[in-house]
Amino acid sequence: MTLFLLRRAGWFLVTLWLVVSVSFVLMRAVRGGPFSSERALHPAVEQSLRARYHLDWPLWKQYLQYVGPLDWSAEGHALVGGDGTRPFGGLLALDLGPSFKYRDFTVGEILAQSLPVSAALGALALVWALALGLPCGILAAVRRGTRLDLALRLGATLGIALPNFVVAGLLVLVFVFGLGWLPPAGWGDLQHFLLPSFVLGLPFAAYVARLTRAGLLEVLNQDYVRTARAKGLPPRLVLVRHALRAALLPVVTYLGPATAGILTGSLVVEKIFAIPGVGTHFVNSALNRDYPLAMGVTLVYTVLVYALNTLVDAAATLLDPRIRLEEAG
Amino acid sequence: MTAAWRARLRNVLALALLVPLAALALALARRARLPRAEFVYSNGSEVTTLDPATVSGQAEGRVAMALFEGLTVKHPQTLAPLPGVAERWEVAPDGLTTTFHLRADARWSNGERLTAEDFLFSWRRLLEPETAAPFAYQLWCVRGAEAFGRSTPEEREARWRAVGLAAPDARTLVVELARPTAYFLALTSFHPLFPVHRRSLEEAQRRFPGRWQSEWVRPGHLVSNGPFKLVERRVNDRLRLVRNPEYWDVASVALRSLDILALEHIGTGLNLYLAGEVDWIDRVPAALVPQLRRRADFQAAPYLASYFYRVNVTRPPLDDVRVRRALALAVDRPTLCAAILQKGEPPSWSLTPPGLAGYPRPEMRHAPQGADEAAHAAALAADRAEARALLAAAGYGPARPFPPLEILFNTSETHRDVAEVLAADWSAALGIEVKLLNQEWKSFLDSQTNLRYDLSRSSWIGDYPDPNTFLEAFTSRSENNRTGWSSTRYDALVAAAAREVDAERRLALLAEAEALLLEELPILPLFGYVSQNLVHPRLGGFHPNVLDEHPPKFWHWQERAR
Amino acid sequence: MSARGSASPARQAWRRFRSSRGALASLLFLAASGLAALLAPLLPLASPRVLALAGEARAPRLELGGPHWAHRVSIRLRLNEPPRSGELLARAERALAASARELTAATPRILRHGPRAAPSELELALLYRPELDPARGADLEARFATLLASQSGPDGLHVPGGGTLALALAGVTAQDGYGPLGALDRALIALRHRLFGFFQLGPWLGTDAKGRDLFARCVFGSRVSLSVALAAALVSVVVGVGYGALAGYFGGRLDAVMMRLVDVLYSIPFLFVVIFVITLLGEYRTELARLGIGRMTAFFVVLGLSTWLTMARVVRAQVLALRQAEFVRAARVLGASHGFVLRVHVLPHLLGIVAVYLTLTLPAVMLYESFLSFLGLGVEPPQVSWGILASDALDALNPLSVAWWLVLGPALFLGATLLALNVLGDGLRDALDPRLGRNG
Amino acid sequence: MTALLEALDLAVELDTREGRVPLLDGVSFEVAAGETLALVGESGSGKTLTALTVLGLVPPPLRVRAGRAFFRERNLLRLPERELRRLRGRELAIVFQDPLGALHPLLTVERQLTEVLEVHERLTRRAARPRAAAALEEVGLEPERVLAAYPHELSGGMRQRVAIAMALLLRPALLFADEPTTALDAHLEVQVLELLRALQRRHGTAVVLISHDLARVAEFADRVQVLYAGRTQESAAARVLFERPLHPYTRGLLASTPTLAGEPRFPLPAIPGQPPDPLARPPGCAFHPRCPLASARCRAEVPPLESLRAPSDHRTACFETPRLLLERGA
Repeated sequence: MTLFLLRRAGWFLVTLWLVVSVSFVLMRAVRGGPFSSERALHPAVEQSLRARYHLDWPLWKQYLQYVGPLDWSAEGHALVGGDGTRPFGGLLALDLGPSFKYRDFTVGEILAQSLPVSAALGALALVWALALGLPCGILAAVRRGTRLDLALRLGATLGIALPNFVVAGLLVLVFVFGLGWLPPAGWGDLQHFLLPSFVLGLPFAAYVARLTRAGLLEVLNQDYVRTARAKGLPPRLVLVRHALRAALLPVVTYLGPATAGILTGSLVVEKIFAIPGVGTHFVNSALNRDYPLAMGVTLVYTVLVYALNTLVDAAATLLDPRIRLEEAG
Repeated sequence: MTAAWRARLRNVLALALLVPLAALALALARRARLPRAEFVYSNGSEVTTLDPATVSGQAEGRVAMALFEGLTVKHPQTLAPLPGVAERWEVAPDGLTTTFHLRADARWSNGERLTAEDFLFSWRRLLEPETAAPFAYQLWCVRGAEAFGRSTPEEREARWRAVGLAAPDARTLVVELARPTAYFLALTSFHPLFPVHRRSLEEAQRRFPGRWQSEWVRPGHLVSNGPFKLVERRVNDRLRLVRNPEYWDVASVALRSLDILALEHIGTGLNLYLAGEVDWIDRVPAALVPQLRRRADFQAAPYLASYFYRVNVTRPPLDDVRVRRALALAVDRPTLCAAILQKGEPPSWSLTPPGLAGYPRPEMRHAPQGADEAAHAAALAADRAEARALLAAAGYGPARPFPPLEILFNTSETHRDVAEVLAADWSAALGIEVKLLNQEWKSFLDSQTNLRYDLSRSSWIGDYPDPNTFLEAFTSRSENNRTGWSSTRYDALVAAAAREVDAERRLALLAEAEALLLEELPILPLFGYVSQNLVHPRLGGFHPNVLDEHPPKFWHWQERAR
Repeated sequence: MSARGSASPARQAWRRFRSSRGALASLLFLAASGLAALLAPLLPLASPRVLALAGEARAPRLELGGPHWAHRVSIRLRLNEPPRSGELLARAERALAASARELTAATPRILRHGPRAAPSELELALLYRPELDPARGADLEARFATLLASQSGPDGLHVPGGGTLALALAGVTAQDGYGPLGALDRALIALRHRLFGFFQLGPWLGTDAKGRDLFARCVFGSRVSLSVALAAALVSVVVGVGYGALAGYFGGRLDAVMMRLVDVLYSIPFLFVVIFVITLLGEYRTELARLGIGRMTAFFVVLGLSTWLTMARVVRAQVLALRQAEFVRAARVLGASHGFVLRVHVLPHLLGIVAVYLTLTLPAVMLYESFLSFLGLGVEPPQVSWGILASDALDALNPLSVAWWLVLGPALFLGATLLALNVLGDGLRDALDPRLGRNG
Repeated sequence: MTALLEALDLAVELDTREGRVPLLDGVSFEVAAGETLALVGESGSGKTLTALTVLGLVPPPLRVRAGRAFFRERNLLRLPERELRRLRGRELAIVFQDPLGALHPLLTVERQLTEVLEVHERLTRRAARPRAAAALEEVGLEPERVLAAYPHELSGGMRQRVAIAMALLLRPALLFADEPTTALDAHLEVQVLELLRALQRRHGTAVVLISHDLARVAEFADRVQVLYAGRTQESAAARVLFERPLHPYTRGLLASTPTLAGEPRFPLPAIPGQPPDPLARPPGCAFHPRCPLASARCRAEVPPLESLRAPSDHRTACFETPRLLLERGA
């Protein structure tokens, strides 16, 4: 197991470096700068703003400044002509830099505040996805071919088909203004999270249902399930311990990368329910050309996707001993 | 790995993933629960910064008005200057020197006294290039200020001594203007001229050289002098303010606590308002205006801003003034305002909005509108006939069809609606094929600034109720021109007005400049903005006004609705 | 085991596919909606673009419809007094039609406006043609007026066959319902005119706040949404399968590097790529237009680029498994080249997986397009897509005035298409991948 | 010796769009305690299905149309599922053909063994472990190594031994062995069959040995019953069947099996043609298209299964049997 983790860590660093470099160049290649606004800044003002964030430096120097560990500015490391008051900085010194748009916050602070909210929303969405997806998938498989199976599959498809902002709109109408049970937006306690986490989790629930049904159908036809029944085991035990365990492998492999998506929230749900999650920053940092924040959220996403994929591969070997770690790499 | 251990690990893994995250959610949710503030309003998207000197948006301005207070405060209804930090002030007969007398009990939120020295420091900081304040040019009316604003660090001190600002003693501030500026007094209640607390700023710069901007405005560090002070802040969520006990006029501040929400989605803002969770929203979904207009709590008032299309005069066929005039005439403004905008926006044939005191507002030459429906239709038909004639005169017709045009606009429902209506107007009236190009905000600004467009949606909000704030934007050297149009005569007229002492002569000069602009038409005027506030009926001290500025100091709950 | 002669795998797959009614029905539905999208101008729908600024969105009404098709040039004649007899009116109409044909070389359709018995106005309606459009400088009104004057006396038009009709020219107006069109669409509109004249279906799905018919916008929207899906699917199959097969087949170091590249691409902030490509294309739209690459096609490619990653990863896993299969090793032993083995042995096996994942990526692409439209980065007005319709509908869902029908259209079309895709996917998987369905 | 299990006229069919397809058409058999009955037939003859029908494990879309199966005077086919389930594993057991497929790939051998004890005898896992170890030793496996292993970590032979241990764990009265050695190499095959016989002798278990290899079965079975296209063609004591096969199909099978005894026959005679497709089963005696003695009657009527006068337990379903007996001068 340790060799597997070491190798994955090695590849992870390479991937991270590639992501940072490609994103860094890509962001600056896009038209429009971080400080343009409807009321255009006086050229001198814009110049001093760009100087403050070193945007007037050559690209390579900006890149080295961002990645670190040496700080290339006037107060930077003596090695590179700074006065040494602040020798180190950048990614390698765990300094994600200031946000250009929200100047009162550093990227670190923004992430520290918004990630837990998105994670919380994502966790509840995941709970919805499993609580809704698994039973529907199992029921549809066990009752294969009946009207219930068709209804569940129809529901699963609609769950995937409708854009989440349409679903959000409808649910707000029903539960907020119709029944008045839930608040329309904002966040503070559980009842604020119920609707948004459901809307966020719905498409994932639909996918889980579809994968569970397909997986279960295939497993129920296997010989070892027939052996289990031949051993006189009660049907519930046959379903849970024998059938489900084998059927859940594809679901776990799907949930790995999907969880990264859920945890980083979705812009739409956070925008409609006014939840200060990190999803909003994924899009707005791009639209605002807020390079450090955009890099910050991208790194978070990369780390999350990689960690979860590794977790899923490890889980796969736990779930299915036949899969050896090397092959799963 | 023995099987038993593997099984235990598996269960731990499953729990490891879900349960702590769900627990985190609940813990976070409970910790974040703040008791509802006495007054909650939506301020649109998150503010760029709380530093009053370096911001430019309306949302940022509103936050600054709650946290800081300038020498004067605007009257909530008439916008006339009321005493703020300054108890009283005198303007010398030559109109160049103004002396402000600060009140004795003017204090910072940490109890320290507020002195004239604070204003000198703050205004100097505003002018210094390193601060990169977008509104620094507002103070260039002070003697020597512009030269100081362009000084290199070496010339800094020498140039500062030449600036017409002085603090003879702790409670007196003397301002000498380079030229008489009628609107200077109004500027003193505008957020770039608010004082900032020197010691906490410099301490932050010393302790956190890298990120002092974020440290000194942090809740707990920020020292302010306005009716409210900052208690809690969460990015993209809310600013929690409470009444500032050290404020000199704290007695007349009715609200104990104030929540300013960062709500990006207009629909969500409306939902929260209708559910009673938010007491004021300043934007409503365009499609719902017909229903909202009938409500008592909906206030639509003329706003010091106008909506127009910029024309790229460097690109044929738009370099021909006849073509520009034809395009301007062919638009059915009354229907646009009535059917699409529906908030009572006044159709407009000029750059400056109506209602500027003493200003003979010129209009673009067009058929008189008349009162009723039929008169409108007749005037429109006449304008369109003239427009078709102009195009013919410019050489376009069946033999030489008019080339397709493109309207550039940034992502918003209203801009798209207006663009679609205009495209339909020009196609129906002049047979011009019009394509629409929607770009997201930054690309839109970049295309506009670099003249990569035919026609571009645009608008201009006045900083103070005076035509100059609109007209100076279209002088040749202004970076806000962005049409490629320049006219020496226009520049001369605007410069002359700036120098003119007599108020009436000054406004006449500005009117002549605007008339010239409306003859050359580098912009196609469309309609005047209307502020659209949905405010809780029982809120007092909140009045519609042309600047849509509502100093929070005067807000209070009344028993019965307004 | 069965003795009825073994059918080729393809025919067996088709027989299995045909046997599942759901899959067959969805295939037919998708083919039909594809055809409807292609032939949209032929259907008697309203114009998706023409604005009728009523300021209020109107609910659906299941009326059959009427001669309201806006895409026409109309010569309007006001009747100063009711015609003495129906027969006289008919003869007058024939005469007017003849003179209109003389001027425009097209036979107008005659529409009566006002009460049945005594119409107050006659309209000679012609299919819209730019050269007849007064706004583009056409002088049809003047020429018709002179011709009319030559056939009229003081008390009105001298109707051939006796009698006079007091009428006056009320003007010529033109309405272009579709904007610039390709040759195919123009031909379709001409055919529609011959088939249905100016008939147009009623507002079955209601209208939006700008008076545009939602049923028409949904059908025309399907052009964009379906082509977005197809283009993206094409890209994700060609690039994804190729890339995945290569990585899986050769394995080892090459596979590791290729898969790491996929990991990197997974994490690149894709929105920057979208903005970058869209603004880049905005830059060179004139040059691109000359090459026929409209902004839309490039938009398709961008969306396609967003989907091939998953496809590559899935295909790689499948090929990795197949590589160990005996028949592949046997083929290699018999001296088959890599290309041959890939093409003959490996790729056919991928059909099942590719089909399933296609039916998963297509909905994802359509939803991504609606997400981009929600952000305003999507389709360019006056083009329309289901995504734009859905995001417009969002503001209609509020407590004040629930214009629920704005949601109905996109939800119906999007839902039905995605449902069909999913059912088709299941059917394809069972048919193409018998191993899965062996003892279903 | 009263029969432990007496199955009468078992009939199973498959509903397809083309109509009902009989896969098992009235098969009867009986087996006494401690006795080994061999059910022999080519694939598709319905031999596995017979076992599954008795155990109530017939998978949809197959459907049990008729028949009775008395086990200790109780008709298993009428028994409610809950009670039938209590018998499975405790009184009735089965070992399948493909050892890898039959064992759960994700559960350890210990888990798959102990769960039988947990369910049927309410034992905790720790209490059941020694019994499981003993069962493995009984089939010649070392418990320490095998208990913690996963099926894919064992060889084919070992896996089948685990399956047998699992089946016999609760000392069932009757064991169905569905082609237990087909997937194994020849030498392993003999070992497993001998293991089965030894266990049978030690515990007096009745065994129904299902196989397609008549010769292989001969040594291990007390009585043999030959199935073809879902019907019994011939059944008799093993010795009798091999010495005096009467039904042409049985004789064909025996002739086509290489034996060490007697001179080698080249080429080995094979029964012409293919076993019938259940969807298109020939009328009358299903074997008639491949039967050298087929007469018009064989083609029309289904020959009933009739006992000979002596020995009375020798039955054949063939119109030509009397003529054959005459020739032999019985």
